[in-house]
Amino acid sequence: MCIRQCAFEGHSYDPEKNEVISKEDVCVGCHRCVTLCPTNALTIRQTPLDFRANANWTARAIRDIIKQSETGGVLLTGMGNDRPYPIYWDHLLINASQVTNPSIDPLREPMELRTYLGRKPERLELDGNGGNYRPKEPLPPQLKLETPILFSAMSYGAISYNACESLARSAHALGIYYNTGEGGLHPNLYKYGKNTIVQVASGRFGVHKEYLDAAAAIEIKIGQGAKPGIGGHLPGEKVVEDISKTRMIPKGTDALSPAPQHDIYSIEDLRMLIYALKEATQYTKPISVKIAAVHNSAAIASGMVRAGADIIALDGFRGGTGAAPTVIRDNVGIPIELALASVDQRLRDEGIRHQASIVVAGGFRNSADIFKAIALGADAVYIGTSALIAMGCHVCQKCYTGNCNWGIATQDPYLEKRLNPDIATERLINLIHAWSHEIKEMLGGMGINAVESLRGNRLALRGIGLTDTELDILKVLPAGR
Amino acid sequence: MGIVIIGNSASAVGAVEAIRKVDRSLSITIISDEPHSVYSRPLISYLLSGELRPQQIFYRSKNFYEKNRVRSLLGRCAIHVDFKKKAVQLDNDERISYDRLLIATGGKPFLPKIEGLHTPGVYTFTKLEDANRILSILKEVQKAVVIGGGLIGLKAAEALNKRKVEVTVLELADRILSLTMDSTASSILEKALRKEGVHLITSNTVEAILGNGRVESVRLADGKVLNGQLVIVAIGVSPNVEIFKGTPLKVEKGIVVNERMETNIPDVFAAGDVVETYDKILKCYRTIPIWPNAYLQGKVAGYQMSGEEKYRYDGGFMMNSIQVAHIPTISVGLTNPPSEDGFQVMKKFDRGSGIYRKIILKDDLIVGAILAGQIDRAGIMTGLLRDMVNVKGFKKELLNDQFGFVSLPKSLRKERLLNIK
Amino acid sequence: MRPTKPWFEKDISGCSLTGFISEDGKRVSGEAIIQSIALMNERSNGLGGGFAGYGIYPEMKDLYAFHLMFDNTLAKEETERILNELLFVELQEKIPTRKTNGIHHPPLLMRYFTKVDENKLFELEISEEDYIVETVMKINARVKGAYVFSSGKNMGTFKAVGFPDDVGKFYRLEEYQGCTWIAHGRFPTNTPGWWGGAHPFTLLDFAVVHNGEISSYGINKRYLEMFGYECTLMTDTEVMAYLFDLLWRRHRLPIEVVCMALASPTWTEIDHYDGTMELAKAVRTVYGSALVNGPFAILLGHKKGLIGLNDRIKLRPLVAARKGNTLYIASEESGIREICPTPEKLWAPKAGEPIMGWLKEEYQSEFELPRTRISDRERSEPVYSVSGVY
Amino acid sequence: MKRIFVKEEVCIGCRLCEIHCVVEHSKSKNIIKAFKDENPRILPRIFVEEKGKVSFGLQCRHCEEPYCLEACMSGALYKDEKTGAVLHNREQCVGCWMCVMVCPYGVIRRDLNEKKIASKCDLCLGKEIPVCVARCPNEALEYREV
Repeated sequence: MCIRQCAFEGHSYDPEKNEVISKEDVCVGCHRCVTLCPTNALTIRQTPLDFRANANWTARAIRDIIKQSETGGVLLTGMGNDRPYPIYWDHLLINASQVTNPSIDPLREPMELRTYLGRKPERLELDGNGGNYRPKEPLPPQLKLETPILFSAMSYGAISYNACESLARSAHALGIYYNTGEGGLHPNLYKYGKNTIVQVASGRFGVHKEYLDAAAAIEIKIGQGAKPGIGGHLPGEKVVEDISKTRMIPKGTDALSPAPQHDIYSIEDLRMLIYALKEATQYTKPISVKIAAVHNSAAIASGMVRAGADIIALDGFRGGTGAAPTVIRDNVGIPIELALASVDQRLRDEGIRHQASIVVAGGFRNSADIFKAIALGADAVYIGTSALIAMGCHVCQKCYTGNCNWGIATQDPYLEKRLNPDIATERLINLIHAWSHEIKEMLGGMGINAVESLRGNRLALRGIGLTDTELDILKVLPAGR
Repeated sequence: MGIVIIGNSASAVGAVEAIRKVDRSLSITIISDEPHSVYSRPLISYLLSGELRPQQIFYRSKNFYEKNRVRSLLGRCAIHVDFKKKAVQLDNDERISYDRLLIATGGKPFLPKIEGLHTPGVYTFTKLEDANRILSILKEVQKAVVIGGGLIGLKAAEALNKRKVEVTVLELADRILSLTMDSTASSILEKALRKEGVHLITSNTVEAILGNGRVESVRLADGKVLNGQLVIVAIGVSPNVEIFKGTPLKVEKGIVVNERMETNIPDVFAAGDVVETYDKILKCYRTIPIWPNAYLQGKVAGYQMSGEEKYRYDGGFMMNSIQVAHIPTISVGLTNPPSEDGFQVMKKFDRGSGIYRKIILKDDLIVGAILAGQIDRAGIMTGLLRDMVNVKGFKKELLNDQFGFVSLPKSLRKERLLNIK
Repeated sequence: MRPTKPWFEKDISGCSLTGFISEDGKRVSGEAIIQSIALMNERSNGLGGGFAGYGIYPEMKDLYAFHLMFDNTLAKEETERILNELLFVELQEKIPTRKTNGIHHPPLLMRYFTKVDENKLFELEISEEDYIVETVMKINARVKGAYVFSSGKNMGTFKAVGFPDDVGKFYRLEEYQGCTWIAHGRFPTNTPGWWGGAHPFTLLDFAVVHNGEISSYGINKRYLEMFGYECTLMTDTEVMAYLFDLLWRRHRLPIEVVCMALASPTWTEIDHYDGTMELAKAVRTVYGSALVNGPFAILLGHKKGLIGLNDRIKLRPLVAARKGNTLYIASEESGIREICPTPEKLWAPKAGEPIMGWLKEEYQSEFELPRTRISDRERSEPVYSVSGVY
Repeated sequence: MKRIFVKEEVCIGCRLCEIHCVVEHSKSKNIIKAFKDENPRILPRIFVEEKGKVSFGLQCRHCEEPYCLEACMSGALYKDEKTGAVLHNREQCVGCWMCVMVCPYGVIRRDLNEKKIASKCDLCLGKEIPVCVARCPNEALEYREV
């Protein structure tokens, strides 16, 4: 059992001794064998063997050097930044009403999470009079979300077809959206177009008219939180028949996404691409622009809005990836909490906050994180890693090997089968239902019955264990005040 | 409305069970010259060997007749059928009239012209009595001779061997099971049987049975003499159609029936070893005296007689499963194709394990197969043959020991697995 | 006098409100409103009371009447410098008051009747109202110890720390004649009452009295700040006044559309009536940040009339009544019956459904305004009808 | 009646169905004992066919008109009136392998440990859901009406 299940060949049978032996050095700790062992005979522990304690020369630092001195190569990794940087969500506390303002029971009273993403006019102009007013002109295209959560960009190629199908089906069932990433859109998934955000990235894989038309919205990918300023690289062995078709590249060739979009070297260029895409789709779809959260995100965001972006997607440095150089993932970019706070404030200072919705991404772990993000000013939240975990991922961070034992980050037909789309879809739906319900409970607790009254309502938050500077950036009061 | 069945074995049972699926009220009468309620003839060899307790012979529930509301006339022999008056004449002058009649009289052992054939101690081996009689004298038997190296002969021989009787099997042909097996398979079994202590003599036969008042020995064609206190004659069976000689009932080698199992006479049906039917593989009409066909034909006749017309019998083919000397062998369809073109034969024989696979193809259809030693999943082969499935795509897989549905193309696999028979 | 707190603290209040309007424009003295609010003293705790009257300065009706309170003469001088610099001050005087038990250490209370210099507007290319708003914001935000608590034409706000009836006495309201009156008795629980903290809150001719708590204050405030409003008064109620000013005056939305934005119908309702609710959908989509969430009942006085509004699920009391040309709205039926014992019609408005009274001639001259809300909310039925016929 | 169907697209070839089948039909019904102590170890009545990436579990289809039942000359095979399941009486079986010869699915097998007794799926007699279906980690087996 364990032997067949481990794609890293961590277990093997020794006929002489007639027993199964395990190799700890190749074990990635994905728990596949543990979960499937019918006798619960397996457990996985950190190997006690370690280097002499040294605060500076940690085991990780030493091992990395050894590995690189052997290979001379860049260290690769998967998933999001795993270093112990401060997680600001854990330093923000949520308010609740007592006595003077009745809290609301979401099971009894209306409790509204519906959210519309897209550019909104500063003011509504009306026609008509007495009893039947109607908007002078229709609103710009909006994305309707039944709950302010979306599935982040994960490309077909980085993840398996079954994983893509599961995301699409659950987004469809939930009335939310999933994002194709830059891997193109598999023909079978066109039928979920109404719940699909298609990405146009530097590699331009699988981008064509039908692709754009099929989608509910288009996202221009400038950067990714896990690897700001770095392109993508899908190794040739992952480019199997279907993927080569979908991405429109020869089978078996590496799929390389350049670091920059070579037709975007400046904000004017971005504007041109945005309007090119709007033209191509007759202004029927909102255009999103995704950037990694970096030091001057606020200024960039303001520029993006003025360049015509209807949705700003901000990806924090804890955002996941199928493969990225470890050094980049762990050291480049800033936390989404701070980026969000400054971007939202900047757009308000400039009086253009209504011109674009803000969607944030990057390591959202639970409904509270999402709730706090909305209170800081986000319109909605992209979840990637937590969606993968719902599908079965155990965050072993070996996505880049293509040997995902859970059938998610792999194209190996043998492994891919391990992800049953029926099960994964159901689990994703469960997760979003659960989180939505928790968000409703928290809203109700604050005596609020519509999410728009939480959006940007930073009085709903109090900081704990934060410096005055951090409080000032987040524009929240310290707990107790 | 009354149905009368002459015969009490596979076909009869198949018919009764089919009729009762359709109709509880129809009256059914079974006439059998044997005094026993429903039992399974093939089991007598296991009775002889002692592997089965006597009552286990009765392979349907004790109350088979009551349960199926059947009137049984056991130990009664039908001596004549008056097709005009629609009545069966019994040996005790009783006349049983019928609305519909099923003739399932089966086969009777074929008896060669051998002098002394009627000496006490010579038996055939098809009925329960045969087994019982042999058992009754078994203690005086040290040596026995079995005439006929076919299925029945070998099972009998093996049974006796199990009873510590020294057995010699005589086969006219140059090898045993010459009808169902090919030379390779035969030699595998011969080797095994000899190892078990069974003597085999081929290309030879009995000329005379000697002994006064009692079998003492047999003289062979080549003059050799074998001692023995028991002789079993098992050189095959022929349709049991005596009583229909000189009647309007159309009989060739066996009774002629159509695919509704109707004879040439209205309301008269026939099934089992007594009929000749279409052989799907040899593409001719012949008797195929094997159990599954007998039951199936009986079932079809039963449905037809009770007005359930959709069931037909579109023909069958020879197939046999026999395990002697612990070696299971299965042979299906045409196992010794005529040498002329059009047939493709694929073989695989592993002397070490004694595992033998042989597949005979014609126009990419399986027409025959022999499996020895390793027979698991042979049924898949039979199924492909039965349904005439084109195997062009996966021919070479057929010889693979691991052959299974996984070897089939996905579409075919799904079709065969998801549509349950 | 004004607590100098660095941070906003919610004005968590029980509070009583009452108000009435004579739609025929008939002006009545302030006694009635005092009588009505006094009856509901139970709902307040003596930490604040206030009134607003409309049509009380007929002879000055074209001038903006600034009511100000000063901590000290320094603030007064500084403010007057600004006023004189930005506006023509036609008349300035102390607001007449009388010594009253229960009203302690009043600040300097002044009123200035002013008008705007067209040339300035021409230079700045902004409307007269916006200019006034900027002036008010400037004084409130910049001048320490000065606070403009009334800035409309032909109307005035009077408020203080104390029980409402004392406040009324203190300001000698019986001497004023108004066609529309609103009043408020305050019950702050965790802010020391200060004079400015009392209701009504005003901007131009908008005066709001409010019972409840605005849980969405955080976002309403940030939304308003995008349009240059500065929320300096340390209480959630002021956003109400500003939201009305922004949506009604500046965005020119019909008043019931404004109310729809502040207390929107639920998505379920909107979906259910989709098509007919296109407007509601657009309003929610565009004005989500103006949705006032949490429990509230408010009265809004304005130059054209009187509006009462409840939050979208009615978590605070509000009762309305009619007799002849007069519309009464109050926290409690008793408050109405105190001054109108036998109303022709008395009802409890539905959640989010505005009750509106209009001064006839204004009403005619202004854009067509139906009495019915565009929303699908079922019309409210009289819960009680004296004499059964009307 | 309800039957077991396989979705080969999501069968991961882990063979847990076989393991749990053995346990269910073992004397102890305890996985450790069933595999370590109980000798001879019984055969699973479901078995996973596998070739390259394709794999799927297969067991008796419980036909409406079962060939095996027609061919059985020992009366060991019978159809349960209520469930319609094709069941097998070990006592009566003599191991003539007629069933093996005719079963088009090849799902009746000789159980060499228990000499001659053919082994086949019994839908886990009376169980709400057969163990192979219940224990399949990827829901590759479903138990549903035909």
